[in-house]
Amino acid sequence: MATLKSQLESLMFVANKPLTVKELADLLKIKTAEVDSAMDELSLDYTNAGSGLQVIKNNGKYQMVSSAENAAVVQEFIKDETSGELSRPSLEALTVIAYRGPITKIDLDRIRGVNCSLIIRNLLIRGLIEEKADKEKKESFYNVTMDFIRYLGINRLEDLPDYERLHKDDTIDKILNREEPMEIVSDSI
Amino acid sequence: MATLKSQLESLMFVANKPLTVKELADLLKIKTAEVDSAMDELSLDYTNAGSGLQVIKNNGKYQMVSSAENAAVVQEFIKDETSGELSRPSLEALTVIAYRGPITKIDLDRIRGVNCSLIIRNLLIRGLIEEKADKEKKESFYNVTMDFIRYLGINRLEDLPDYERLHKDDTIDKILNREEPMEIVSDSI
Amino acid sequence: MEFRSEKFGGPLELLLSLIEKEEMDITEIALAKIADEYIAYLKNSAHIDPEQVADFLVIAAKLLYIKSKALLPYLSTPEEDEEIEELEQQLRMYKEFQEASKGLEKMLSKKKFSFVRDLGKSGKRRQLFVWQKFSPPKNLNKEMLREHFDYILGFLTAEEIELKEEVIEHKISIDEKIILIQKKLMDKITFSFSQIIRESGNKTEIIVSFLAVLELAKQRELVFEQDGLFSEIFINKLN
Repeated sequence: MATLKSQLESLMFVANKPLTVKELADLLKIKTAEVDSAMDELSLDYTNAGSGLQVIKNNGKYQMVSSAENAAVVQEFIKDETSGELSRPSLEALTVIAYRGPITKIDLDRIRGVNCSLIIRNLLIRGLIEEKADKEKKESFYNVTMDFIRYLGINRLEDLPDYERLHKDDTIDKILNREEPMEIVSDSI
Repeated sequence: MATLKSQLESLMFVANKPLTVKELADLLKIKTAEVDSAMDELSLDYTNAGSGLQVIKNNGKYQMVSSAENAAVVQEFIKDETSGELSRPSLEALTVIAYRGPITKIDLDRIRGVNCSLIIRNLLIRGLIEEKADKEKKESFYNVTMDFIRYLGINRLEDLPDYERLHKDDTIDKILNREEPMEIVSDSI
Repeated sequence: MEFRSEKFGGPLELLLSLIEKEEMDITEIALAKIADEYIAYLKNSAHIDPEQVADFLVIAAKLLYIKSKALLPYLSTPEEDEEIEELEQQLRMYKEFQEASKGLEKMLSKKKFSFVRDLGKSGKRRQLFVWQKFSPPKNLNKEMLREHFDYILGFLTAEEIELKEEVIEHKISIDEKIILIQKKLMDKITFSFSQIIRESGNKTEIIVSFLAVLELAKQRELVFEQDGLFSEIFINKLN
């Protein structure tokens, strides 16, 4: 329906921040599935029309942003000086979280073979990852944020090279699910 | 040309304020007439597609706004944003700003251990805090607003309960003086 | 050697770079071959973050086992062999993500960023949106602010203490442990390994002790003696 898509477009424009599927569904009094399908359509419209806008989807949230194609002229206009440079350990941790998120700290530690407490703290403070606590499992899960995806110039994590394979890799699952795969001696901070 | 239209769209979106034809022409290194004709086209596209966005021209300036048809749902969103209880993280940030203000965003981020951009945005929108720029240090400092102080039923911050003790507690100084390898990638809000 | 001055983000990164330098695949043989180099790097631990020492040592212990197995194959047990297999798998998995991170680095370097609507650089009383207005939450009073601030201070104090403890914990180096054991050997010609374990404060120190003893054996300052599998190991001074 044209109107629904149009309403979503207006809301995302005005909000200028990530909105959850649920927030959007509640505002428009529709089902979350309807939000998702209208958003998919809108995103496709933008791509097909070569629009200057795009919709990023991440972790159950949507955000309207300028298209990555026009990065240079926009960066010049707002005098943005973001370099996109990251230290190797930060980049490595972000890669693991991007491909395997939502991921626990212990799994991140296992993949990198080293305690990642300080890196996690650093990435949280810089807004490149976010933490979600699962109260039942008493565990925290980490995901990359919209901001990090904005720097990559993609619409969703599924657009990352080799995403499907690394996200679902059986061998990785097996290694991570082992009872005591690797001992991390120092405790988390 | 699709690219020109797309670039204008990105610029208008990001600008978040009216832009003169000349500004746009200079940025894209084209003639003002070209800007006008691409803008007419974009405006027509929006109308034909029943888009949730529209371009308005006023006094030789262009601005992107949400479409008038969706005013009702946009109002609903704004109401949600500016009413209701504060989330616990927002309340904690507000508390830190009250007792420790004036405080920079990065210090607030480090005290809270997460990036506070969205929280600061929310507190600013609700008029609970205000921002002051220090031009020399190129930093912004946050304080609670006079409106908020009066709302609490006091005349000045020093009248907050236990202000003297809590304002001077050195726990926070210790955290802030801790060495932390911060790679600053962005300077968002 | 150049690699010794490089700083590595973790033990797996170091391992992988050593193996790749030798142009070998990730196998048990490769791991046995680079064990010495890995430990040599560890000794000059100036480039290892204190909070990562333990993680580097765990891998060191595994490498030493692999090396000893190459020399004395009849000593191996199925459980330990499984551990080697796990290390190999872990290393292959790490390699995948390391390669993926290079892909991400490339994407970031293109600077094809998307942007949100600009909220302007800071200014006096910055207005983010036209619809911004004073709208306080309903149930908030000054007492609640005090309670929240006290809570935050309590939380931060606990965090600060934890951090301090963590830093103190990793202060024993292999070299210090070697000197300690050498001193012990001056007093006593023979003593048991379990005695060393008893004197170690934590897991990290046990691993450091183990590495120190192996190093002294290599330098021919001591020899081991063991009657049978799992029985007490005795350390005897040489000469």
